[in-house]
Amino acid sequence: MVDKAGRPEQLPDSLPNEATTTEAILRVDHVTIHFGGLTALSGVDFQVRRGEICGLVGPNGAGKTTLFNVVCGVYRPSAGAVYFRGQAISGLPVHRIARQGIARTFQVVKPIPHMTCLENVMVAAGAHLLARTWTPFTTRDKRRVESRALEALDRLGLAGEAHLPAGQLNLGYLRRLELARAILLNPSLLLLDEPVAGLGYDAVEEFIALIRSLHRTGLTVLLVEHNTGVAEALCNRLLVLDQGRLIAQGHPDQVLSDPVVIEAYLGKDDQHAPIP
Amino acid sequence: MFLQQLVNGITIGSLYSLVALGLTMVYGIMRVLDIANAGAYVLGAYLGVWGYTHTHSLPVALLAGVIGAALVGYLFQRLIYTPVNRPDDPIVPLIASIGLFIVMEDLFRLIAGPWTLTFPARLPFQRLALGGVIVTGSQLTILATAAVLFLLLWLVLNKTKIGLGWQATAQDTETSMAMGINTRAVLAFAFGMGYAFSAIAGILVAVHHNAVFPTMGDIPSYKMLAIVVLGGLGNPLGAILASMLIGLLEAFVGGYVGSSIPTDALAFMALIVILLVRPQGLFTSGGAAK
Amino acid sequence: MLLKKRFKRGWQKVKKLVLVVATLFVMALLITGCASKGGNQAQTQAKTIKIGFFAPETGSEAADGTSAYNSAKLLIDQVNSSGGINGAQLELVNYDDQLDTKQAVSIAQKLTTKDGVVAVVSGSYSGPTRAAAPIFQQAKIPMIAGYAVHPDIPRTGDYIFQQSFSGVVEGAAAAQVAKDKLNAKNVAILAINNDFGKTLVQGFQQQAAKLGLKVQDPNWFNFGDTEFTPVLTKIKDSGADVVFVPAYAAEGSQIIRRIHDLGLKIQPLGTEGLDSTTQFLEVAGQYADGLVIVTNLNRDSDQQVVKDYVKAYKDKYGHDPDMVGASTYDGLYVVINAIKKNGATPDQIRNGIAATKNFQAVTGVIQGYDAINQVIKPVQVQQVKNGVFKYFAEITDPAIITPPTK
Amino acid sequence: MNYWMVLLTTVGIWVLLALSLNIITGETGQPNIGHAAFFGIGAYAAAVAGTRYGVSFWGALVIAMLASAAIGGLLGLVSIRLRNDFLAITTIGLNFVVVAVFQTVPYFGGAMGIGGIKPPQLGGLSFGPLEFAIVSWVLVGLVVLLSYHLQRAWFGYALRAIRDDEAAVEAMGINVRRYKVLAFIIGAALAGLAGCVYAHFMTFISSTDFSFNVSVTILSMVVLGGRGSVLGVLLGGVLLGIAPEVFRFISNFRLLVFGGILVLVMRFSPSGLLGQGSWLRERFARLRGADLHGG
Repeated sequence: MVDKAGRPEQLPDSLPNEATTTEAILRVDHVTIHFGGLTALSGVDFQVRRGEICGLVGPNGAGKTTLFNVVCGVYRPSAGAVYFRGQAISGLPVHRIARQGIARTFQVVKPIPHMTCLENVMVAAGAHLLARTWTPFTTRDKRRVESRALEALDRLGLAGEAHLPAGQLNLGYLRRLELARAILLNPSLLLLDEPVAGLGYDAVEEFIALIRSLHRTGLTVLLVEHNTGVAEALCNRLLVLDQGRLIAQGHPDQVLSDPVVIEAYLGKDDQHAPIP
Repeated sequence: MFLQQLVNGITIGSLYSLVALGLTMVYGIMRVLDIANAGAYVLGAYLGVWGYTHTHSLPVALLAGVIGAALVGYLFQRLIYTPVNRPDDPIVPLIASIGLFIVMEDLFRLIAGPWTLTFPARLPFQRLALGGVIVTGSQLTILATAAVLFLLLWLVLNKTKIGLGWQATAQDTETSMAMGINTRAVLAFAFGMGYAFSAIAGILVAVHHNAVFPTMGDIPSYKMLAIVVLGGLGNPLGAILASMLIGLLEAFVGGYVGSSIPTDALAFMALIVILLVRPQGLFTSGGAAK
Repeated sequence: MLLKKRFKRGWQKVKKLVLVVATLFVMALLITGCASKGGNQAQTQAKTIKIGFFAPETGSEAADGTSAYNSAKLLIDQVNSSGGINGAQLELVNYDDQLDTKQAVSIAQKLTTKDGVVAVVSGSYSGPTRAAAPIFQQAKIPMIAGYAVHPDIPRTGDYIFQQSFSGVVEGAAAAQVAKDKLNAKNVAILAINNDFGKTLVQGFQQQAAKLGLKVQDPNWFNFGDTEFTPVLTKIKDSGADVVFVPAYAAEGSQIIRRIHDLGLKIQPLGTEGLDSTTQFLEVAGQYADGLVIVTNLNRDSDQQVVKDYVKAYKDKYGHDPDMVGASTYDGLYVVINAIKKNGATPDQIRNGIAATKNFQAVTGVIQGYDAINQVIKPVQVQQVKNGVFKYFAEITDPAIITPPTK
Repeated sequence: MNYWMVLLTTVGIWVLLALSLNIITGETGQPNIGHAAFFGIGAYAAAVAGTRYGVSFWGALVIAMLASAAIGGLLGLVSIRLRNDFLAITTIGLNFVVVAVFQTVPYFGGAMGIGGIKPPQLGGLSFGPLEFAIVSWVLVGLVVLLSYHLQRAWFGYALRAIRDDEAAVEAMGINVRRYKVLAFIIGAALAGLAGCVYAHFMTFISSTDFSFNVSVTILSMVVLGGRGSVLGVLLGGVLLGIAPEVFRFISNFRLLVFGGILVLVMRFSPSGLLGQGSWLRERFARLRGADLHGG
């Protein structure tokens, strides 16, 4: 498929033209969330710079997924705001945030089971290309959408499964399908919610390699992971959350040896035990 | 006049609440809007009339209605609703319940004939006239029975094992199963009790109107849906309060405005207005809305 | 575990089997359905006169539909057992319209094109009757409406007759009764909000205006309503001495019971809608005593035809007939009389019915039919005395019983 | 001859209604058990336009579609705020309210209904049963083509995805609300079309023609035929459309059989005759070798 200027139209291989400045692509500013009496997040403050792979870690129930959902727009913060490329997005509906270039995957995989992998991805491809109301009615643009979708599947090594109903894929493939759907939004920020949960050892390795290859194309990644080992292997910066508060952030080695973090993970009176 | 309408409203509300509770018992457990529950309302009336003609005693008639309806409720649950129930596809059980309701109604016509049967039961209470306000024998019976049944339901739900099992399963089916609650027994209890409540309401209405006919369940079957949703699906207290609200609304609109708006349209108008303001119904019962 | 699995697989097979059987069953129905329709075409038509009939025999108004069908069947059997009409047996081609206008249209088409009937009697409500009438008019086959009162029915055309008087006539008669017989001073109205109720109230208001009778604004209720304490409490405070209640038996019986419950000292005045022993009198019970209704069936009549009908119906069906049955019976009775006098072709029957003069039927003496085929007959007035309808009066004043023809 | 034409027209109108509901409930999965309200709005809009303002059948077609599309859009907006059960009841509520409005408001003829609707004219030829049968089945053909086109277009994929998992679709950057409202508008407009044809075919309408059990019949056609499958819904419409005629010879048990079929189909094959994953559909798929998605 050739776009108007004659260049083959495909996914952005080169880094986006703005220089990799230290300018924050995502800023979470004093976000607080109450569910009835429970304070899930209180005054969380952090930034994610362009080109980083940032890991959001913490014991179960620390509020990682809640924070993740605030960024995606599923929850509106009770106080504070979320800025993406300098604009406040915390009030926007989910699809507007996605359209701005924030793509997400789900902790519990959400394929469209009876549709084939190609169709699953086509739905995402169409959303981006056919934003205007009337074009979705025509079948004329469908070929363009189909080719973009095939590209994405191929990119994630799912070309072979294109015509299989998504319901028949195993977890590893399904996670990749979600990644394929995500990259079709031409995102500049990729949010991954426990992407390797439930995967076998080699599948985890494969997945980490995939994330790295996507990162090389200039994607900034924010990763939620309670398994600190994976986070350490993948991320160049970690944010540690405990009981809704950000208790530490920085380079993985420095953060994971910080006594406050260990205490959060293992509880009070234990002596220094290496974190699994 | 105001007091008289108040009494009228509460009586109407009490009748509605019995059927609404029947629906809530079923919905609370299975998230199924059981239109066939109104079939139990008519079944109760027919069994009641049958029981009464043979024994001339209202308690026996009530018993016949309750046992018969509870049994039918259990059978429906085992044979139709459990296998058909798909949480992700709520239309399937709904259509099944509509089909069941049509079948029941036509069976009553075929068995008992299309004509109206009379239910000339003598009522325990006689007419009361307190200062211009008249409370008829049947109104008193309805109010008394409703009060007793509310108490009974409260006791069962809060004080018995199966009642607590119902409440737990209503909140979260998987967790209650995990904690060893025998959900099959709770399901049977919910349907049995639900259908029995509707049967009692059916008998009370049959006595109040001295009439039992195959299509007497038409209006209640859909009006109750509005009431149950208004009260917050699956919430017994909500169902009672919503029933009273609609009963009073009908009494005062009927009494003062003399409107010709059909009462079930009235109930639905109230529902739509409230749902737009509070999508989860008046008395919330958890995240039913987005 | 193995057993369960085999059972599971077995169950899958059973499921498939049931579905296949269900689909084939439906297909089979389709074929037999068509065949059976074609089948009755082949019967020899030499000796039978076919009369079409439709009524709501299932669905919400099954009671009235069955009552209408029972009366029609009763008359057909009576005529056939006494040798038919100069040798020709009668056949009642009956259809159930489930009170659905869409089905009434296809029934009318079938009666006119496939079944070859010479006349049709409608035992249904105004809705289906109005939908079917134009088709019979176009096919030039006379249709007589048993008890439907909508004024548009006779106005469809000259082949369409109305056997029970129009709502306007009945309403006017009721106003006359209220003024003369009940010397009402302040009349409240509690009427059903459909074509039946609207036409009756219209007639009542027009006549009351002529008589200078004070009538309050009407209170409307709806089909299927059962709670009347609110509106009756309002009427109680309005100081009305008579309440005009155009309603059907189901709602009417509840109104009468609540009037008693609320201790409302008021004279209820009903219409033909309440003229049914099983559906109204038994349900209303002793509360109905004193109720006066305008109707077209005089159960006290000393006329032999009325006595025979009531006795024959009770013997055959075990309960008393009601006004719906009597009116439908008369509709057929007029058609049969027209066939006897005038012959069995549609046109002969149409002219025969139109020419009917002073014909003693179950619902009184049919004086004749006006320019647009509306029946002209006196309005009977009955009163309930200890659980039975008794003769109360008869309105024969032409000014009232001649229906408007605008 | 006329009898078959009348039957064809009636079944045609039922199929139009089933196909229109399929877009709302079959494709997008939004439960709508009050579809007769749009059928009624279309019929009354056409009747009022015809009798009061002398609008021809062809003009009334457009008016009917616009009127029911507008209310459809409103209900679509409401559907965004409500989940399954609440939405199902609200659609039932809409049906009762619309019927009550037609029955009480004098402008709509109140309880007497609206009579005297002139049959359509086309070049001096006044429509009879034959012309109505042709018009209704031409419309059915058009709607079938439209449905297939929508299914093939990207719009169809989006709707089917929304039916299965709104959260996933929203995360892909699709404005789920807009597509739900669009589905309601299209479905309602087509039902209004059927309403206009019905009003002119019957020449008189009353509020009871659009009562709740009409909605139940339409929904049963869609569910029996197979939600989301155009061919299945068409088949469901035809089967249940002619059922009253076919089952006439067991007239006393018709309702029993109708209710029984609903229960049996829901019990043994909830995806209907040709719906997603139904037994018959897999046979077809295996026979034709191609995977029958969408169609």
